[in-house]
Amino acid sequence: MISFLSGAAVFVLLAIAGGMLRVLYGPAEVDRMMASQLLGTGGVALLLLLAAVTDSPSNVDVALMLALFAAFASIAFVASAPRKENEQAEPGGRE
Amino acid sequence: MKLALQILTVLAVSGGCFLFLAGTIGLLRFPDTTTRLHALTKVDNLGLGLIVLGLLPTAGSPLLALKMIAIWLLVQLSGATVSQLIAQLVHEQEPRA
Amino acid sequence: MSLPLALEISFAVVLLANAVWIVIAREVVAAVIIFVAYGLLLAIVWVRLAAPDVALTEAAIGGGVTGVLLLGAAARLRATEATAKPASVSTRLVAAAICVTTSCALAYVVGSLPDAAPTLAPAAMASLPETGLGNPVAGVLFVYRALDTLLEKAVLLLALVGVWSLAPDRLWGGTPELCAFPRRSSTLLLLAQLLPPVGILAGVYMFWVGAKLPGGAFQGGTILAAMWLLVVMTGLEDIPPTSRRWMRLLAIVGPAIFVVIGFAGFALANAFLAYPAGYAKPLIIVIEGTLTLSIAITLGLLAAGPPVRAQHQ
Amino acid sequence: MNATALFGFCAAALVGIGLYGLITDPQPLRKLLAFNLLGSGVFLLFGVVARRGAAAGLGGDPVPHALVITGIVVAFAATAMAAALLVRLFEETGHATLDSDAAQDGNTVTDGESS
Repeated sequence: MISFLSGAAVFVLLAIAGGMLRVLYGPAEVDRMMASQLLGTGGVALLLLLAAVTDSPSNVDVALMLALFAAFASIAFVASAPRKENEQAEPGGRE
Repeated sequence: MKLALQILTVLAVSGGCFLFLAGTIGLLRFPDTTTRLHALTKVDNLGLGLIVLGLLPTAGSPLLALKMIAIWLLVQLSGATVSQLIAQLVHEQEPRA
Repeated sequence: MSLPLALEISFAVVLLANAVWIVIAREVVAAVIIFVAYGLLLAIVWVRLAAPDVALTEAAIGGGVTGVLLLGAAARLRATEATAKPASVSTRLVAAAICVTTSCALAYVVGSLPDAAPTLAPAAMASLPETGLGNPVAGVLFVYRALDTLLEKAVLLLALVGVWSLAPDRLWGGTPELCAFPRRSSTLLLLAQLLPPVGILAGVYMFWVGAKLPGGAFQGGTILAAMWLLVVMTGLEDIPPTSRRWMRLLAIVGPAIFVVIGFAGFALANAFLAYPAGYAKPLIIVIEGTLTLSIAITLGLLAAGPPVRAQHQ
Repeated sequence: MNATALFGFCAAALVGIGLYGLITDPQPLRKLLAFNLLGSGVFLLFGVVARRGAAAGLGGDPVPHALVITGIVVAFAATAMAAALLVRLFEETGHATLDSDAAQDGNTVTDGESS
């Protein structure tokens, strides 16, 4: 069972590495951010698998952290993305 | 009983891995952003869900199992909404819109 | 080749590819996004190095809050991207030579580390039982090297004062602004209402579990800061003006209590930052609890930057 | 070669890559990113030393771990400070560059467009 799970971990890591190519090549910023969202999910899966393989429950906490902050970074990206001119109804108030 | 659980683990984790592979291939091979997003959401929901399901029998304590389910629910929630947001952003940035 | 080693090698390759791309990516925003992915990946590497405490911190700060900070800065500086002149070929060559030399020297040092590795682990563990803590890293942070932790808090506060001082005089005490144009959408709003309760629970859990297992004030505080920033980013709530007294008090309450308990150590245990026997754990929990709040507010304000709007009366 | 040594070499390479970016990238924000990269390489070196010093039933030496946690937080504070400085420079001069020619222009021509 341990070797099966560590095989699965390597597999998920390779999937992450593949998704990483999308982060690196883009082309659009949205594509990169999306792929790093996948990286977050893959990282969570990988950490859960590793937690089972190495029997270290604290990995599950790291997975929780990763899930929380991968989402947080994506939200920050969407929130700070530039908008179309006509939608900038509210100026930032910078005198 | 133990064997059944082990079979469940193997099947579910394999299924999850397959979805991760499918998601990655989709992310790499699909032609535009929204279809790639489509590939991604499958991984978020089902891929991680299956892996969590498969790992539940290996969790030592019920508390740990609950925590893993909570993480999956968290990823569900954030993944679904973030995909929605990204789709909105793509829609907005399209030249014709 | 064993499976775990294949795992480590793939990690190293992906990590290095990411680092190279951060340096060569054409646009700044792209580089920042890759940096976020790099931070998440680095957290997993820390797990592989058996340092879950560091992994938690790296995921929270490297993957999360630094990303928000730099994305905000990149959005503001977008206009200047084209004006920068790339370095000349000769500069690049010299730089490459310097960097290769540095890397090789470091690699040589890594390769020739002594076999009986020096370690302070037994010394750190020796003082652990009498404090009642179960997490050795928390033991180091709050007992063995408590002074470092205290000084680091001072650095955080100084950095906050420094960031605030960068505002023009008339804006002192005004309101910082995280995003130039906050996006109002119902989905974002839903997330901003659903995620913070979960996050706050996770933050409190991280602080509470830190005495026994990996976690602690830094990690918990960073989650709380992130949840606050999330609410601000979605326009649900504004950052209060930096002149608000409660906010400034909250930022200094943790370090202040740390200092007070430190000085009390002179009277009760004959040394600065020494805890009287039997009271170590409760005192450390008081320090960590208040520090969590102070760290949360300080990190949030650091990410928000200097005030950009004058204070409304 | 074991995994710890592998990450050690990885850390050495990260320091080199970060240093290269810090020297050659023309945009200050990119320099900041490269600086963070360099820092993470140094932290990783600490992690390798800590892992080698595994003793007393722990997976690694907790003292370098605590130092790295402190370091990550301080690096964040420094990054925040630098980013705020850059944004302010941009607001004052209209360009954010450390190029000495452009900087001189910025001193003499206040609303200046650099050459």
